[in-house]
Amino acid sequence: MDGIHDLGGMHGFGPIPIESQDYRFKHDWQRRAFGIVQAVAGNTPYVADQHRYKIEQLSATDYLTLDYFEKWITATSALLKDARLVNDQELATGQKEFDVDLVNHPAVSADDLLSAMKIGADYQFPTNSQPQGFAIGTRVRVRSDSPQGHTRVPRYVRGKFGTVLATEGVFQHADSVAAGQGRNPQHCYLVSFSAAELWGSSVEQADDDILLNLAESYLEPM
Amino acid sequence: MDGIHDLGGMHGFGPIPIESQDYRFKHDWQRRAFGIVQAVAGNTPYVADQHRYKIEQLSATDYLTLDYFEKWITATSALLKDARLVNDQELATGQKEFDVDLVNHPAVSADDLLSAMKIGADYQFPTNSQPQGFAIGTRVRVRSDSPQGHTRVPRYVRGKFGTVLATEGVFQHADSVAAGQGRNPQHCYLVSFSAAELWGSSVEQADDDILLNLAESYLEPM
Amino acid sequence: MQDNLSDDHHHDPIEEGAALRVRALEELLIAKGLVKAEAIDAVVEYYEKETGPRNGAQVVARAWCDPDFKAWLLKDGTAAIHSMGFKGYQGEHMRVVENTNDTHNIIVCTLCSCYPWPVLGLPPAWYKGAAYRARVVREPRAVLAEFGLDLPASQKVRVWDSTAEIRFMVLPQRPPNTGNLSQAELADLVTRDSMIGTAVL
Amino acid sequence: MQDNLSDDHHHDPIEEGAALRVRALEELLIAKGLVKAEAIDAVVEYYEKETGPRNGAQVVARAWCDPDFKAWLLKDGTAAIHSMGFKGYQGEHMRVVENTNDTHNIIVCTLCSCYPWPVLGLPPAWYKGAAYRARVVREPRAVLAEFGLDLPASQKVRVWDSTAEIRFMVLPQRPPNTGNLSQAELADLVTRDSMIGTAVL
Repeated sequence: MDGIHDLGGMHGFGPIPIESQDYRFKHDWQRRAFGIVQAVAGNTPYVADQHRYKIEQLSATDYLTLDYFEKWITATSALLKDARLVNDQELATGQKEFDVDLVNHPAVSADDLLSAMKIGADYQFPTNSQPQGFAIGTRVRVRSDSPQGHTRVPRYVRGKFGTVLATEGVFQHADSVAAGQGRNPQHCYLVSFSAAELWGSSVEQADDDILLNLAESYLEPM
Repeated sequence: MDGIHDLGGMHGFGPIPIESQDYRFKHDWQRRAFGIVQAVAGNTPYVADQHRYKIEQLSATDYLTLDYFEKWITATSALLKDARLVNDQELATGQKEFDVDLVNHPAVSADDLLSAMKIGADYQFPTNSQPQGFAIGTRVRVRSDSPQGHTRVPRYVRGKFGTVLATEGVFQHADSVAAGQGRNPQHCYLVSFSAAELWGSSVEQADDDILLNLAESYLEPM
Repeated sequence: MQDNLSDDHHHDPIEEGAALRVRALEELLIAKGLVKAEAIDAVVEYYEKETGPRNGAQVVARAWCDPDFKAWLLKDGTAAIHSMGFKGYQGEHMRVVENTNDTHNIIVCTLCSCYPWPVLGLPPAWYKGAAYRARVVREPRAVLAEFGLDLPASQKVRVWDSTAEIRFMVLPQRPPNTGNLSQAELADLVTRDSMIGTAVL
Repeated sequence: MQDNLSDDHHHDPIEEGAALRVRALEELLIAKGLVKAEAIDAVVEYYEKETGPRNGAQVVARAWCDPDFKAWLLKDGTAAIHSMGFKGYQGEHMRVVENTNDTHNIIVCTLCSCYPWPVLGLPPAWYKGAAYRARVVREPRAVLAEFGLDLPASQKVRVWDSTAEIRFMVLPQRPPNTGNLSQAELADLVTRDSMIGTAVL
């Protein structure tokens, strides 16, 4: 989705607020918001790309003005609602209106949550399980595809030419997972773009590089 | 400038508010705002691309939330300030603080303003005054240039391939004019892009076309 | 459509702020001698009452009735339209694009709100809004469907994005069973949206 | 850094709204049995106190002291970092990129806020904000200058945009005149920003 979240290369956002924003949590409610998002991810369940997609669907103004963790909570609330674990009325009041199936959606314990966080999420498949369409060193062009749904190709590389530097292995495909269309595993490449290719004559320094990890289906041969 | 104003192709803005926004002026202050912008353009002076550039420099949130004519007034106020015809204090209070040189900035009369509007602004130069780099039928690529300043290349055609359908003649160059760097006249082309080239496999109908007028310096040979 | 500050006060404090700001600016510029109130009056009246889609409708109706004019209009829109007296700011350079059974045209300005003022007047708010500008270059058929227009896949859509000094206007197809109408009667049938391309006749 | 609703009330009504909303959601989910308050406590404490840039600093210091480890780290960042126990969510797949006299690396996530949690903890707010994400891929040198870092044109900048499951971490250059320091002392020199690439040591 070519939404406001796709900020790479945009002008107009001013200086980096380094000093005023060198914090991870400024308010205790941000800590709680962070914790809630982690604690219900497993039993709802949802994965990061689904959570990201909900945030991407905020209005552009909300995206730019809401606190980061408020966006997280908004996305998590939407995912809980999609899973029919809460309803709008409950979210508005904080008052429980109906019971949920706790056998299939059990609250995670502190120990189990920490264990899960320390293990992480495995989205990888065996490297030889899918064909590798691009050899290292190949010149590729990023496809113009720009689906309405979640995708992990920033606009600023769309249609641009780059070079495959490495394959990272085979992973589930973010677009497919966020759309609820299965895992669609495919190779993920490390692709290098020259700054000159991305920004043309307005480039800051032509021979600087920008590197991205891009899935097989985002690329086409040059 | 790759700012929020460059909306072409973005997702997330919902349905067209056809019924609720089928008006030109909803409030009388919008009429006054429109009139002010026209009435001071000549004696400030400024041209459309300078006015557009001021609007583009609004914060993204202001751009998306302010009324259209409030953006116009904000831009005009900034241009008047740049010309040292008003200052911040005056703009804040509406109270005059200093006199201006009315010999060089005379208020336009109703008749003269209407005459000027009916004549229009001539930004064209003789067609043979500049070399025409691209023949009709030529395949071209839109350059990746994306300057910090005002430009008239939308992001959604950047790096894309199109076909020159016509030359429109020689015009002053918006980027140069808005940057205060002179008129830099050059050919302006009508360039056609297939929807498939712009939107890839997410295209609505592959053989639809999108056509833009693009200046010589925005294009490179394929 | 007229309202005033006290009206604004009742229904929309944001509008009130803008209204106060515009009033302050107008008063300031008048006090400084930079603007004359009657010039503002005149230009507003001109664009509200003397220009507008009735101008474009006359161009369209004449093209339907006069094959030579139509040929000229499609070949040199600027000269043909100016010859009818519809000229001036935002209409200095015109390209008229013809709808046919094979092709449907639609105009937009994705970067701001360029629009052919002398023939269509000032644009409606939706034309200047984010949704129309964002979507019509990507999914013109979905946008047209919201306007009640469902095009067959066999009809190609051409979207004209107004990125330079040239302004576009659509020449809609003449409605069926209008052979007995005068040029003036035909002009009455031509809507603003049919010349933007968000409607057919 | 702790505050509460009444504090919020005094300085920022927007914050108060978010705080009330989060409290309501937490109470709702607890009432429904979907979440345990102690699980929230535990995960917050873990990311605030047990992970963070001290982990990454240990990786860096070891790489400076142990050439074999450094070679492994650059060849297979995932295995080398996991071998030190720094693993888990947002650090499942790691690529470590080395700063040299010829090349300076810097990491970003333009689409959201991807960041290597097990080695660097949670990202600072500026890393997640619009200005950093918008600008660092286009004008990394201007951004670095705002961080107080002026790079020579002779040093190539490589910007790593975290668009998939792999998380990046910068291996900064070892500061001069540190030959006599222990690995633990070296780790104390390594800053978070040096591993993001917005600082050098």
